[in-house]
Amino acid sequence: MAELNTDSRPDRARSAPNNPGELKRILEAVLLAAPQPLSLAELRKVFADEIGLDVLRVLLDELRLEWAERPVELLQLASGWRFRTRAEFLPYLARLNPEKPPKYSRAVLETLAIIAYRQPVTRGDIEDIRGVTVATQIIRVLEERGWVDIVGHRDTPGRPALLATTKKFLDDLGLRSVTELPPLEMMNQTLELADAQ
Amino acid sequence: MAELNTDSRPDRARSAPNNPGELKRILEAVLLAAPQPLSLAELRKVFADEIGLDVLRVLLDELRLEWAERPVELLQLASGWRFRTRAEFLPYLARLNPEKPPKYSRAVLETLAIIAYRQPVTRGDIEDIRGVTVATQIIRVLEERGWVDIVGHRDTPGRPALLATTKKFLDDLGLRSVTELPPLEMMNQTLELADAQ
Amino acid sequence: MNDTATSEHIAEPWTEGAEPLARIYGEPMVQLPLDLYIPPDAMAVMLDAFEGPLDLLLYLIRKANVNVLDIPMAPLTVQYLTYVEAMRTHNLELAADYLVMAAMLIEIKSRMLLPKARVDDGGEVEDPRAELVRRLIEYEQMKLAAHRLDELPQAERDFDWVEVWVEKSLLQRLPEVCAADLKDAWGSLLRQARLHTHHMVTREELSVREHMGLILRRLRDTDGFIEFVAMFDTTLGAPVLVVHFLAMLELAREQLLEITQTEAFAPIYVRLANGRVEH
Repeated sequence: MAELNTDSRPDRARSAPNNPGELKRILEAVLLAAPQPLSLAELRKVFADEIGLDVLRVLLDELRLEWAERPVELLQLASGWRFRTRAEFLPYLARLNPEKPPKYSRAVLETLAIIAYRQPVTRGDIEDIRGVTVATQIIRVLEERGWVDIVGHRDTPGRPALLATTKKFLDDLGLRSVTELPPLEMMNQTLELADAQ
Repeated sequence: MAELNTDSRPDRARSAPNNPGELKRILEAVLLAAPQPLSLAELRKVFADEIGLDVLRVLLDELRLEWAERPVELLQLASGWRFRTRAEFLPYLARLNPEKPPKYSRAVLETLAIIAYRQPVTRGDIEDIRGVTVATQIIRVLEERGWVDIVGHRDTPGRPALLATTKKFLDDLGLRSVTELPPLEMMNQTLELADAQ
Repeated sequence: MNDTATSEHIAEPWTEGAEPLARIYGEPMVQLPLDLYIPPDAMAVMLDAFEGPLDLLLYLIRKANVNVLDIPMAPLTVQYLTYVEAMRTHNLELAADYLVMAAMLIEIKSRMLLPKARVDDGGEVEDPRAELVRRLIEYEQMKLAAHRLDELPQAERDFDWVEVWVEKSLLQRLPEVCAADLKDAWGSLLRQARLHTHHMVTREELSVREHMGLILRRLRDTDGFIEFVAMFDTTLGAPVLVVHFLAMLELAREQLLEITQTEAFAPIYVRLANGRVEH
């Protein structure tokens, strides 16, 4: 066990190394150990704000490429950068963890899609689109996963809560923004009145 | 809803690949994502017990060597194998979660002040000024920090050690010389003024 | 599936007489498309599969392979009501949502039987089905979107996050001290002990004290005699030399140094008192 000498105190800031290789090693260590995605601002803090955003972006891109052929990949997500295992390794990981991942019902998925694509929406909006009552349980499942939260209230009678998707939702789906959601199917919305009776 | 990930489901058991490179990649993914050390038995489970313990040990040793120069290291612990962030990178990680820095007790600070302003001094001198016994622990804290050392012995009975501050003490406090410590006569006036009020 | 069963289900009040069920692209339609028919026995299973009336309607429309933009209202309504009726006879809990939709379908269908009303301003008449079509399209769009979302790699289901262990105890965080802290500590000492003037340390004394430390450290590291003149670095200038010399005298006075000279004008040597250092 390496004894740390006092020179490695973070407080008495060590300067960021000048060498890009060493900077990347530090980024790698920090990103591999982080329990959540790290934003560019947080990553700059790692270097006591001594490196520029442009340099940081270049280093992160290089790092991503360096890991491109490895079993874990570095991704840029909504709330920052994080390493994750490639999907092909999940079957092996799953053998260690027999707990089944959450598999959502169609009701949950449709509700999630409406919140994601039409946000912010009230429960009433969701019910209008789905044509059925939305069980409280469905919203709660999404809230408990941290994918959906209340972002405000609509200024109508009853002041219904407005729901929107969270950064965690985007992170967990490997997306940087809602604009990266799969595009909606374009459907012909014009009604042909000619044949209408 | 269509079964989207049938290929990556653990149930659809895949055999362990024959190629050692691929086996190592799987081990790497599993160990990087594991939230706790993995025993050899668990690691064999990853391959549906299709590889032998001897093969597994060889692969793990190779993996450890491959990671030897990287910012995280593969360790064999009592409870199994685990990746760990190297100690040298912890200061950078610590910047992300700044905890309140620990503080020295008043006893330590006063002792340090006496050594700094009155050096070289014996423990007896310090006790005279503070009016209390100086615990060995207090001196040791300062010595271990590399801020204080013994520069000689006073030629009196018991030949008590003479303590002085070090170059490291000056460096860590951002001083070029002890003469850059706040002058005391000014402070005495301030104190007198303060006391007079 | 047979004609008898089919005719049972289409023999409903709103298909009475020779009226065609509907006109499909101008063609009169008197029989329900077979594809629209699902045996009632399969009902319980089927209903579980539907997410609500819109989902059921979409299914019926897609199954019949008719254009969602030109829904044959009559057969669709018949079929839908058949389902709702079947739900009742099977004692299934009949969701209000399904009944609301049934009412809406009947209303649309009846409005379509009425002659087209001319709008005063000469604008187009809204198709009674417009709202239903809009809702069906929007719902179908979301249904597809839900499917697409579910296809995206999902944390825990398709991948795990990497979180390498960090042994925090390896990081020894040491307290920070700044010069002001020492001043404060000294200040509190003064307050407590009511130090007298002889304990006061001036700036000049302090630099003498620093040099005392330097001299002791140098002698300690040498572990023997050093020639007196070698103790002085003349490049540092007169003030430093003086302070250094004062420090030397102070150390001698405190008997920390041993200064020796064998005879007049011989070299002077300095060493730690006792000539030995205990590390």
